[in-house]
Parts: sequence; structure tokens; C-alpha cells
Amino acid sequence: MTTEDNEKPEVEESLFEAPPMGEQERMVEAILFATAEPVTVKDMAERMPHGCDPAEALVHLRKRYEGRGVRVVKVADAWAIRTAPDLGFLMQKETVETRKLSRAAIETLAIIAYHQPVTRSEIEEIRGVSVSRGTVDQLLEMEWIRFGRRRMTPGRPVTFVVTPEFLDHFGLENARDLPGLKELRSAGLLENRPPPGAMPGMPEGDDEDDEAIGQSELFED
Amino acid sequence: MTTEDNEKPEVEESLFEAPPMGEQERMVEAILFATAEPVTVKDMAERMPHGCDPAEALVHLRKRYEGRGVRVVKVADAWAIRTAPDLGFLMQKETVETRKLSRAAIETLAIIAYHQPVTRSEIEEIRGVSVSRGTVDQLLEMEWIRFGRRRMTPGRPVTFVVTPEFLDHFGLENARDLPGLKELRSAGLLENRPPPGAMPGMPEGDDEDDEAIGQSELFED
Amino acid sequence: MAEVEFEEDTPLAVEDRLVAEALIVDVDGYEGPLDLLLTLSRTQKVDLRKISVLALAEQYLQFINEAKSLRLELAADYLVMAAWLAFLKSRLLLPPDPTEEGPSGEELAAHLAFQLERLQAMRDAAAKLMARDQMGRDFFARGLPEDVTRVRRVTYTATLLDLMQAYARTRTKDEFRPFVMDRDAIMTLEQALERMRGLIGYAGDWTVLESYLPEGWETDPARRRSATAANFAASLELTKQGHIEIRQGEAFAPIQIRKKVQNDD
Repeated sequence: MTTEDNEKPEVEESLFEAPPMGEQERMVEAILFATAEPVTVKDMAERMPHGCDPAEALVHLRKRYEGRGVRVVKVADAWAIRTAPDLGFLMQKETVETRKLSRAAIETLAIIAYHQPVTRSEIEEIRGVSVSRGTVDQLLEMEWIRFGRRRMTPGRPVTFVVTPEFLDHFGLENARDLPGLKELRSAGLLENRPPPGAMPGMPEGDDEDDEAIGQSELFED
Repeated sequence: MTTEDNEKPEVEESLFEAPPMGEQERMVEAILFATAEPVTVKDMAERMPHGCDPAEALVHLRKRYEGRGVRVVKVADAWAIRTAPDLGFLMQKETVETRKLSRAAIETLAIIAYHQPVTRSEIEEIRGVSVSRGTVDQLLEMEWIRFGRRRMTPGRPVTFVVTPEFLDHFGLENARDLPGLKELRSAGLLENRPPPGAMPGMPEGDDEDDEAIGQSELFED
Repeated sequence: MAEVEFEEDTPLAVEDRLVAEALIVDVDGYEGPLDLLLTLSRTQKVDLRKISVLALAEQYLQFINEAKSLRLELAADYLVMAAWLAFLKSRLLLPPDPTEEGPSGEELAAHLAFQLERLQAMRDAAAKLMARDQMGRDFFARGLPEDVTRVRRVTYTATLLDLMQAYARTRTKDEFRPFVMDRDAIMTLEQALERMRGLIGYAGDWTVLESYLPEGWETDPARRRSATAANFAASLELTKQGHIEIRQGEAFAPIQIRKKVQNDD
């Protein structure tokens, strides 16, 4: 690793007094610290005063950093200072960010909670817009919903139900505890909007049907 | 290197076994080497295992790097590793051409550093000429100055102060370390002495205009 | 403060200033009267604290006169300063007049001296500052920083109210009640009344009350009981209101109802 054997120190020294090895070590240290890429010995030698032996300085520097928080490592034919492998965990900074669920997600979740077990197409019918894969995936990932039984209708669509984690988060003993809209209205939590004439995809007569389905299938397990 | 004397080991140890101080020093070393920006003690503590005392580890680390090619420096309330200034000649490749500052900008910067927090009209009074928008903008853009609190005087003018980036750039631990600050203060040259009667060239009315501009423009967003 | 007024004035003021600054350059590159005074003061070759302001005022006025004779265009503030210094000079030369108001000549002179000293001090400080080791020139930051990977864990949350409001958005029909709230074997008088009002129009002839039971309620005994009772109570109510007639042949015989024919009697 050192080059003192195959160089001609006698010639160099006669021309210039090279800085002491301790100084050369400092120089190599500063170069490795400040340079944006790994540095070759040749490159170091070019930067350092004439007569310096960066290869030897590197040996000393490397020894000095043994067991320290950073190490002098060889990258291809160049050198760099890197974090000691056992301290890699310090280079992570975990930040936990809490965000509100998107409107689409919360609406989908609400429909599942109130209508479970409910199929995707039923959710879409109620929301009046299609439900994206991402939204359902997100709720599944949060473990607030899970797959319920397949509906015994053509196509045997999967249904969604809420999970114990969902109940836990919202402080509910079971989904039946979900307050009704009337209760919320009387509590002043909802504005008492005039009902829109017709809900798209939800003709009034169907409501009772829906409920009947819900009633018989709800919480089947 | 250990702290058993002046800490409360019985309390700390009973809760968590903090890593030995030598290990903590390694961790601080790794953290500081890994970043170009100064890191606060709080930030270090958040990344290190529970019970660590980065402030103490820093004391040891700083001593360890005394006289080396890189140094542990304090910048405002944060810490960083910087190359030793006497080795700057090795880093010609890394040298960044800083925009040449005008004399007006340099003087304005110095006035802000020494008189901070200082209003625009105070800077103008000291320099005897108006401060151009461009000068202040340039310093703001370089992140060497920032807006401080408003002065509680009529018009509530904004003030300027220097930033941690300024301190970092000029190798200052804090603004109190500015060269000659004490002498200037004891000579009364940092006082804001009101002129006896109206001063020429600095009609009062104009000043207030400036501040009105400042107020409306500076904090708009 | 009348900020709006100031704002309107601003563009002009800035423009004026730029013009003024351009003119200043014409006066040998001085940065203003104070800069010129500071330069002139150096010819006194004394500590700025011991400077003769009177001599300085004379120097300045002489400089201005020369500039005028050379027909150099002088910025307004140079002329204002000249006028002020002429006034200061007269104050310094004349014995103080006790009847005169305002600061004395000495006070004004002292402040000017202070201003000059302070400006010089700031220039020295600026020079010292710039002579310091600077980052990126004399010392350097880490060139190869290791990215601190920010493991950003995003947790999503919602409150019960969010859930309710979301549901309300999707189901804004006034009468809507979540079915989970229904006790499933109960039919209320209101429900029965509502239902029978709609149906009664079609029943011209005597019909057994039980045939009015809603679909799905006839088989389950509990539901059947509740629906029957509700229907019966509703029938009585409708009879009372004069909408229908009700009859029962004997005890436990089927109860029959029919729409009341108006002007039957």
C-alpha cells in the first residue's frame, strides 16, 4: 500500500523538504473530508506539497480512525471517509407524520362501516363515483377494513367489513354503536341541509331494500 | 471520558443503559461527518439511543480533533466538522466562487452583524446613504441575514439580524465573537445616538417611507 | 400610520434615489456626503475623535464650490449637506446666543464627528470580517455527505366526526337513518300510519286488516305482532280522523277496514 520502496525519496528530499508525516496525515484527512468524491492517491499527491507521500499518510490516518465513528475506506482505487457500518442506524431519521385521511378514503370507510358487508360496486353506487384501488388498498393496509364473505350473487363479489382495529381507533364497541345521522344532526354536528331531490343511483324506494339486506347480513360473523 | 461523577447514574441507569461515553463519542463523530450542515444537540439526541448525552460526547470529540486536519466547531446552537483553515490551499478544487459583494453590501452586512437587530433606516443613518433594495435582497438571498423582530417604535419597522449560515461561513461560534465587537461597544460606537436636531441628508420623512415599504412588502407571505 | 400613502410614494422615491446614486458616482465615486466628509477628514491626519469639525466643514464647502465651478452636477444631498455645514460653521464661529433654540454648534459638531467615527469603525469591522477565514475558501464543509435517509412514516387518521360527516356527505337524504339503529322487529305507529295512508286509497271494499301487513313482516312472529299492533292502532287513528271505517263481526273475528265513502249516508 505504501510506495516508499519504488519511489526515489532521495531525489525528492534533496529538492524540497516535505512536511512532517503528521502534517501530511492532516492534509489527507482534510482532503478526504472535503472532497465530494473518493480521492485517488495520485490526486492527493497532486494537491499536496511536493515530496509528500499520501499513501503513507493514509496508512497512519487509517489506523487513527480504526474503531472510530467513521472509517477510511478504499472505494475502487480511491479513498473516502465513511460512517462505520455499525452506526448506519444513525443515518436514519424517522419522522412520523400524521395526516388526515383523504375525503375519498373516509367516505369509503364510512360506507363500509355503515353498510358492511358491502361490495365495491355498492360503495360506488352510494358514493356516486368509482372507488379507486388505492383508496381500498390504503384502508386495507391501515387494517381498518378487511375482506368479508363473498356475496352470493352473480360474480360472487367480495365484500368489505370493518376490523376490530377500526372499532378500537374510533372507540366503538361494535359498528352498531355508530351514531345515526339524526343523532348527529340533533347534536348540531351536521348542518341540516335540505335533502337533494334525488340521490344519483339511490332511488328512494331502494333504501328499505338496502336496509333489509343490511339487516340480515350485518355482522354475520 | 465517563461522567459517573457529575451525573445521576442511579436514575439514568435504572431506566435505560445508555451506551458508554466512548460509543456516544463515535456516534456524534459519525453524525457530524455525515453532514455538511451543522447539527443541533437536540437533533443528535433524537438520532442516538435513549439516554445518550451528545453535549458531553461533543466535548470529548472536540478535544480529540484539536490540531487535526478537520475540527469540531460550534455554529450558533449547532455543531459541525470543518477543515482546518490552514489547509485551505489543498482544496482549490472545492473552492466555491462566492459572488463578489459590493462595498455597499459588505458594509451593510457588517452593520447588521455589529448592530443587530437593526432597522433599514438605522443602517442608512450609519452609512449616510440610502440602502438599495438590491443590496438587502442579495444578503437575504445568500441567507446571511434574515428579518428579526419588528422594532416597537412608531411604524413598527422590521429589523435585520445575521443568520447561523453567516456565522458558519465566517467561522464564528456566535455573533458575540465578531472581531472587535467589545472594543466597538466600549467606545460607544454601537450606540444608536439620536442626532441633536434634524440631520442633513437624512430627512425624517423619508425614513418612515422606507419602513412603510418594508412593512408592507417584507412579511406579505 | 398612513401606510397606503407611503406605498404610493414609494416608486418615485426609489427612482429618485437611483437617479441620485447615479449622480453621486459623478462626484468622484463618493458614496454620499458622509463618505466624502470621511475622506476629507483623513487629510487632517488625526484621530477621528480629535478632528476639527470646523476645518472639515470648510474643506467640504471648498470641495463643493470647486465642483460647482467645474460645473459638475451635484446630487441634492451634497448641497443639503453644504448648506447644513455652512450653518454649523456659523454656529461654531459665533459666540453662543442664549436666546437661540435648538442644539448648540458644539453638540452638532460632536454628533457629526461621532457619525464619521462610527462609519469608519463599521468600515474597519467590515474589512476585518471579510479578512476572516471563510467557508468554501479557507475551510470546507463535508464534501461527501451521507444522506440521512428520512424514514418518513405517514400514519393516517380520522376522527369519528370525520367519519360521520363523510357519511352524511354521501347520504344526505333527510329521512335516512342508518339501518343499524333500527330495532328490527318493531314497527312504530308512525310507520304504520304513513304506510296505510298510502294504501287506503286503493281499498274501496272491506279488507282484512292483516292483509295490510308489510311484506316480510307476516312470517316472523315478533315482527308480525308488532306490525299488527301498529296497523291496528293506525287504523283506529285513521278511523278517528274519518278516513276509514273499521268493523269486527265478533270477538277474535278478523278486523276489516275500508275507505270511508264520502257522503255515504
